[in-house]
Amino acid sequence: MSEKPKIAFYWCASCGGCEESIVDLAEDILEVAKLVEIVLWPVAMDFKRKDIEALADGEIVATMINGAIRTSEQEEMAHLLRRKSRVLIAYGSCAHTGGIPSLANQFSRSELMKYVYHDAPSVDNPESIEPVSAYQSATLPVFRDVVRSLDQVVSVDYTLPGCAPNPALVLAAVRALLSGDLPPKGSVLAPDVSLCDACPRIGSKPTELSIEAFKRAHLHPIDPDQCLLAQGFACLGPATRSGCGERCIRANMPCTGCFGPLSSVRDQGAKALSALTSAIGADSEDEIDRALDGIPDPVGTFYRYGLAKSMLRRKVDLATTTKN
Amino acid sequence: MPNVFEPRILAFFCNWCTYTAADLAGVSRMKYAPTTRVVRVMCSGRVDPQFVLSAFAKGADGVLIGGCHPGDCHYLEGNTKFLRRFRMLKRMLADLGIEPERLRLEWISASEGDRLRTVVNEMTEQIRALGPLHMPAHFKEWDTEVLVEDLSHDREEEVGERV
Amino acid sequence: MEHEVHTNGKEEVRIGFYICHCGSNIGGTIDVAAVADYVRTLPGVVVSKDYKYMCSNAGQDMIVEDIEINRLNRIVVAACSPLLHEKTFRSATHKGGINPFFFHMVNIREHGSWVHEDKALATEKAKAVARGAVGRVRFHKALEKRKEPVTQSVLIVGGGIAGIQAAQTLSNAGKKVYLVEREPTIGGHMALFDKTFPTLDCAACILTPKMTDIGSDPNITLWSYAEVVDVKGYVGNFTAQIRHKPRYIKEDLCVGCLDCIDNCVFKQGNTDDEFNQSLSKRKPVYIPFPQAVPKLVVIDPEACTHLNGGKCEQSCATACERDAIDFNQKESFDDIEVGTVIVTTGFKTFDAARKPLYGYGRYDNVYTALEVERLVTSSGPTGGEVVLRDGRRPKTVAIVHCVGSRDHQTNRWCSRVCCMYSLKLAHLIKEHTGAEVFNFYIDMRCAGKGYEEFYERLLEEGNRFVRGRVAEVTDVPVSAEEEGKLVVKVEDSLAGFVRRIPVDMVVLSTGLEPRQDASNVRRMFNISCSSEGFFLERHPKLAPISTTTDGVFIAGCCQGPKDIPDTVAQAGFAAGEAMALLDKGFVEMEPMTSFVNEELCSGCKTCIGLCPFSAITRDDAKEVAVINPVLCKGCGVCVAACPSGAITQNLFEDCEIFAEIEEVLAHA
Amino acid sequence: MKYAYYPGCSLKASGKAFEESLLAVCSALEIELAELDDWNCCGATAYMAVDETKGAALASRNLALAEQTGLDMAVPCAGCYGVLLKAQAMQRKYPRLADQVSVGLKAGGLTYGGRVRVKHPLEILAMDFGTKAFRSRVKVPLKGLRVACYYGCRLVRPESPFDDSHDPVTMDNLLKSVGARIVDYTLKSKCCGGSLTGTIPEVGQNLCYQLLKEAQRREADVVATACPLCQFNLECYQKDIARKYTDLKPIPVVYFTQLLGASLGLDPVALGFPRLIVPIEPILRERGIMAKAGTEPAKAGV
Repeated sequence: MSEKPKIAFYWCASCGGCEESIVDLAEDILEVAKLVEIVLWPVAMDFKRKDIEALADGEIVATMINGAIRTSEQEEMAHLLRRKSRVLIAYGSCAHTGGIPSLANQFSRSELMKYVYHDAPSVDNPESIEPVSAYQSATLPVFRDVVRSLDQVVSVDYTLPGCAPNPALVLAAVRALLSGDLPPKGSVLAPDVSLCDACPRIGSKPTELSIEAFKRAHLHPIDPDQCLLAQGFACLGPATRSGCGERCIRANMPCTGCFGPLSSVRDQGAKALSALTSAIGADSEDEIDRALDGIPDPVGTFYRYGLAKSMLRRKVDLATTTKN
Repeated sequence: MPNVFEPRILAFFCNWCTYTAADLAGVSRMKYAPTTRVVRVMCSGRVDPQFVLSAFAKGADGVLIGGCHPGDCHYLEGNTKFLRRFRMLKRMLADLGIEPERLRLEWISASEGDRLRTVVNEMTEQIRALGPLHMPAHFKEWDTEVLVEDLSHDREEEVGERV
Repeated sequence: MEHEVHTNGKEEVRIGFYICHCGSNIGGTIDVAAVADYVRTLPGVVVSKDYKYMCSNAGQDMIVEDIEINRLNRIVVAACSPLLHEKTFRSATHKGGINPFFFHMVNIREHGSWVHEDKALATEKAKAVARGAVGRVRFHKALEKRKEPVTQSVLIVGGGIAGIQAAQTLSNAGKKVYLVEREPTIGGHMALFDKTFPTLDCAACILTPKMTDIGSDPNITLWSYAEVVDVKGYVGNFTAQIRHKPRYIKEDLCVGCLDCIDNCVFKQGNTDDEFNQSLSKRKPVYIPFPQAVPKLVVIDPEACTHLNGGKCEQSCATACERDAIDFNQKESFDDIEVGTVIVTTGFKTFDAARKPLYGYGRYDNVYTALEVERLVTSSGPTGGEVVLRDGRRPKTVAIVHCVGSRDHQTNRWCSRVCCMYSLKLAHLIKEHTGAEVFNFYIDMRCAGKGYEEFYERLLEEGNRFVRGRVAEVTDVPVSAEEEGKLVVKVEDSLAGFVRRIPVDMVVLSTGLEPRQDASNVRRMFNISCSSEGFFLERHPKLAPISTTTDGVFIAGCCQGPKDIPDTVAQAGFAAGEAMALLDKGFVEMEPMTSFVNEELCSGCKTCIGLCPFSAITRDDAKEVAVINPVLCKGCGVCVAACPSGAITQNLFEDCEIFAEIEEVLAHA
Repeated sequence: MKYAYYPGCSLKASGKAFEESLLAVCSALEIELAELDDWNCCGATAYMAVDETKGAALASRNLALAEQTGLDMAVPCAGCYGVLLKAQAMQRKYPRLADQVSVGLKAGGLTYGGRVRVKHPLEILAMDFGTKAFRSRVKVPLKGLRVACYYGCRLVRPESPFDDSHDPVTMDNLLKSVGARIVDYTLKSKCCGGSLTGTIPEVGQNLCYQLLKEAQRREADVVATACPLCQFNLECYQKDIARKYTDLKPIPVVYFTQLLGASLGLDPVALGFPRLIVPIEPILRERGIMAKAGTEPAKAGV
């Protein structure tokens, strides 16, 4: 019997949404399942690390890893799967550019620990207990100082962008994988053109855009037909790859940039910032500043999914723990 | 050489005003700190925030952008367009821990060689007081924590400029 | 020596690097050999040399030869400012057989050796910027300069002696000229003068024939009482809009008979006569002076009863046999196309009231030099009689030099003409009145042909010269002889004591300043001003009439104070440059325009509204942005803003700039 | 409106009428002048001439004290005003001197950040309060009173932040707005002789004579001053001067604040009128601004 190609799924620092997106393939998943042998899928199946270690190098045809890399365990698994896989796919925004978890690159480890174990309003920790990486014979993965995208830890062959990737793109990617009809290595498996290309509202975008003041989407009513930028909402569509199916736009919300930058852009946040602010309808410093007040958290706005892969990667002056 | 920290300031000067002002400072033999490295652009409006981030990421301790005074832009209002980006960029960089003194925008007209000298000297002193930013060292330091096993694994294909 | 093959992903890159000593200008501060040694180690560099004078023929030939011998395909020269010699080395690169844009220039003189004292640090800086250039030039692409035809006409803005001279020169060569003058007549300040220094020839005798010629020259379209309100385009292809102020006279019907003026209901003048520096009155319908060109009357809407809505029998209109008077005239506009522009907008004189200690405006008998010019002119308000406002003839006159010039409280510059015109006025006043004339000066600056001799003549004529800046002019007497006089208080710096000299009349030799609206003019023509506000020449010595905008030239006092001979020479020079452009017939456009990569463009429209020249439109069929290369001026605003990285600017491509940033900083 | 008030030595001695009238006017206008705690002599002209650094430090101590209040500084004495501005300008221009001054201040537990705005009451009343607002408070217009406005040399030289240094007009405008007639007085910013009146009287008193003579020639009823030393010189030496220059007639020399106070209808005693050597009441009565003798002054509201 001809062996079915082995594939693996793994998750790192992620929310589980990417796993959901695989399930979202619905009945198509059965077609895939028939054709392949899944050797690892922690969310759904009970294979262990030792099962993977037992495989020969390169034995897995393709592995999709979602989630950012935050812990030593995630690094180890990334390395292991890289070694065992012929094709490694960064699946979803977190693996692609760091995703929401990489916004934590604005804080030091101790700040994070302090908040999560002591200061958060929901915490009840009267004895002020914090996790330790080793206790007696037990060890825990090391929590790193820096959140990374997958390709900052191992080399990645392809990327499926999105938070989460949309099922059509996933299916297309799997089919390409199985047929061997693959684009050049390093490709992002989504159109290399910005979201405006497919945006249903592009017709209503004025050519002389003049943003008097940025508005925050939860504070103002949103016209469901008009270009969101024209309404003053910081829509990152112009600076974001398309292929998502314009889901946010169709749900009357501005694009927040989860599909990442185009191939010719090196820093999505900087480009988005440049495109959006150049069109501010003010010339004096004070007026410009007033217009910008509608973006109170520029890092969270322009690097919502991409701080790890931004040029600066992380807040500069944070403490690091050089010894782990 | 005495052990003084010499800041490295990457400067983007517009061709018509600030670059010419720097030429004038030269012709007038005005002396100022040898800390700037000038990248000539036609207009401050050409300065992409990516350039600024790249400069910091590649090791600049400060970034100075020089353009024409408002209303004097050779291209009407390229300087204003950069000003808009600059105001946001400055806020964003502050959130990322880069001190405001490290990023400066100055309107320096072609006749203001003296102003150029003052600005460069002032900025040099301010950054000298702050100390080096040295992002490449930060990156290196951050990455000491990562597992390096297998990092060389088929790296060949990945490196190389994306042109 | 063998080199590693270095590519930019497309071709093998072979870079030649040259560093110039510029005599000791660079070599005295920067260790050029060390820089050359350093650059030689950089990837892709095949040749790295230093040379005494790169811009010399030998230096350029070296590049040409090396390109051939070493199959160089990229050239970097570290020398002076690219604004000075980029063209030189581009053409050397081209001469070597490769595209001229495979060249990049590094400025280590103006930005290096001339501004830094620490030799080691200056050398390190030179290495860094050289490395940046080597890094960037790898990505340079072959570019072509686009040729555009030059419209065969010239716009001259300002009809003073500079504009007149330039217009005549161009017309003599058969060029079409539009001469636009704001005032009703051409002639400018020179028309106000009686005599000119040092020859004392009559200003009107040498100027008015030229004015008349202009008025009748078929090559010259003279528009007086008109202003340029808008200028668009670029060298060779400017469009300008001219606004004609209503004269309330049909210009084609008026023959300048002046019957209307004689028949105006006002028998005497009712308005200050600007031409006579308000020393006399004129009527609402007037001609600035008898030799005005064009010889057309003007009706002043402020002063005219009818135009102010009052009741008037309009006797002027009745008197005009040709029915030339048209009270309903409105302003009108002309749009013209020209290949080049010469700006000759002149100067204004310093407002003497800004020096309150000299009492102008407070004491009747304190005059400005221009007022006295009118007093000594036979066609002036007093028929050439130098008399005080009360009709008395002054017995003693003080001429105060440097009013508003060489003064840190007002203008720091020397106005260059005041010493000489003060001498002229001293001579004329003495000649007309026999008065004792005192000149109060800081230095006598009489540099010019025949100028010093004129000064000597004045000394011989018995004029008094007191060296010292006048402290004040006062009417407060401290002795009987000062009663009823103006007292000039001055420290006589030759005699070494403070003097009080009572006089009947004080003449303030006011300096020259940029016109109030110089900055509007500057913006309209996209040229620069130096710090004091005069228009900035491209190079103080080698390009004194060129500006930072190609095809826009400047001449006369708008560029800086100067006398008539210098103005005329400069105007001729500007005309020559304009003519050279016209006769060449085409201009080569810098290729640093931007273009859209249609594959990457999503048609998001971000760039369209940002373009200041409306060069970007959206192709709605393809749903992409399109840049019109003719309209694009290459600022790069759209490139920086394009969120898709879909726009590229030639010579300033992202990859080039990123490489420059990275490499400049890679040198520790 | 509130200011940190630095009176300086003169206003506590020979210039008492200046302080009295200034405080009276300000209190009537609800302008609060909070006197600085523990102020010291500004150093006057003498100290700067002897040792600039120490002179600047001495003056800067007052600036440092004022800076602590966060208020603008009100400085009525033209001498102090000039010295404080000079101390500021020198520190701006010469960083080394600024360093030395700050070392000195530090020894006294003080710092000066260069942020204080030093203002003369002329500027405060004419610009901050406003000439227009002042006019609306006038109860007794100084109709017909011919005033020679004399600024002296220290107030507006070498550079004034609020007026022209050769042809100042702030006082002219202020007094014009309360109804006075301002005579053309071109000597308005000439020197009164300063301390020369006492040290070399033949020079100093001659300067005073010229100023007074010109005021007389212009038919001024009164000379208004803005500096305690000017007022002192022009008033106290009048008898001496008149002995030498017999054509000089007595003329009242007052502080501009005294005239402003009169226009607000304030009590002449509160305005320091009794301190004047050449009384002003006669001319005020003659011009009908003050009630004729016999009427009780306070009630007449001047």
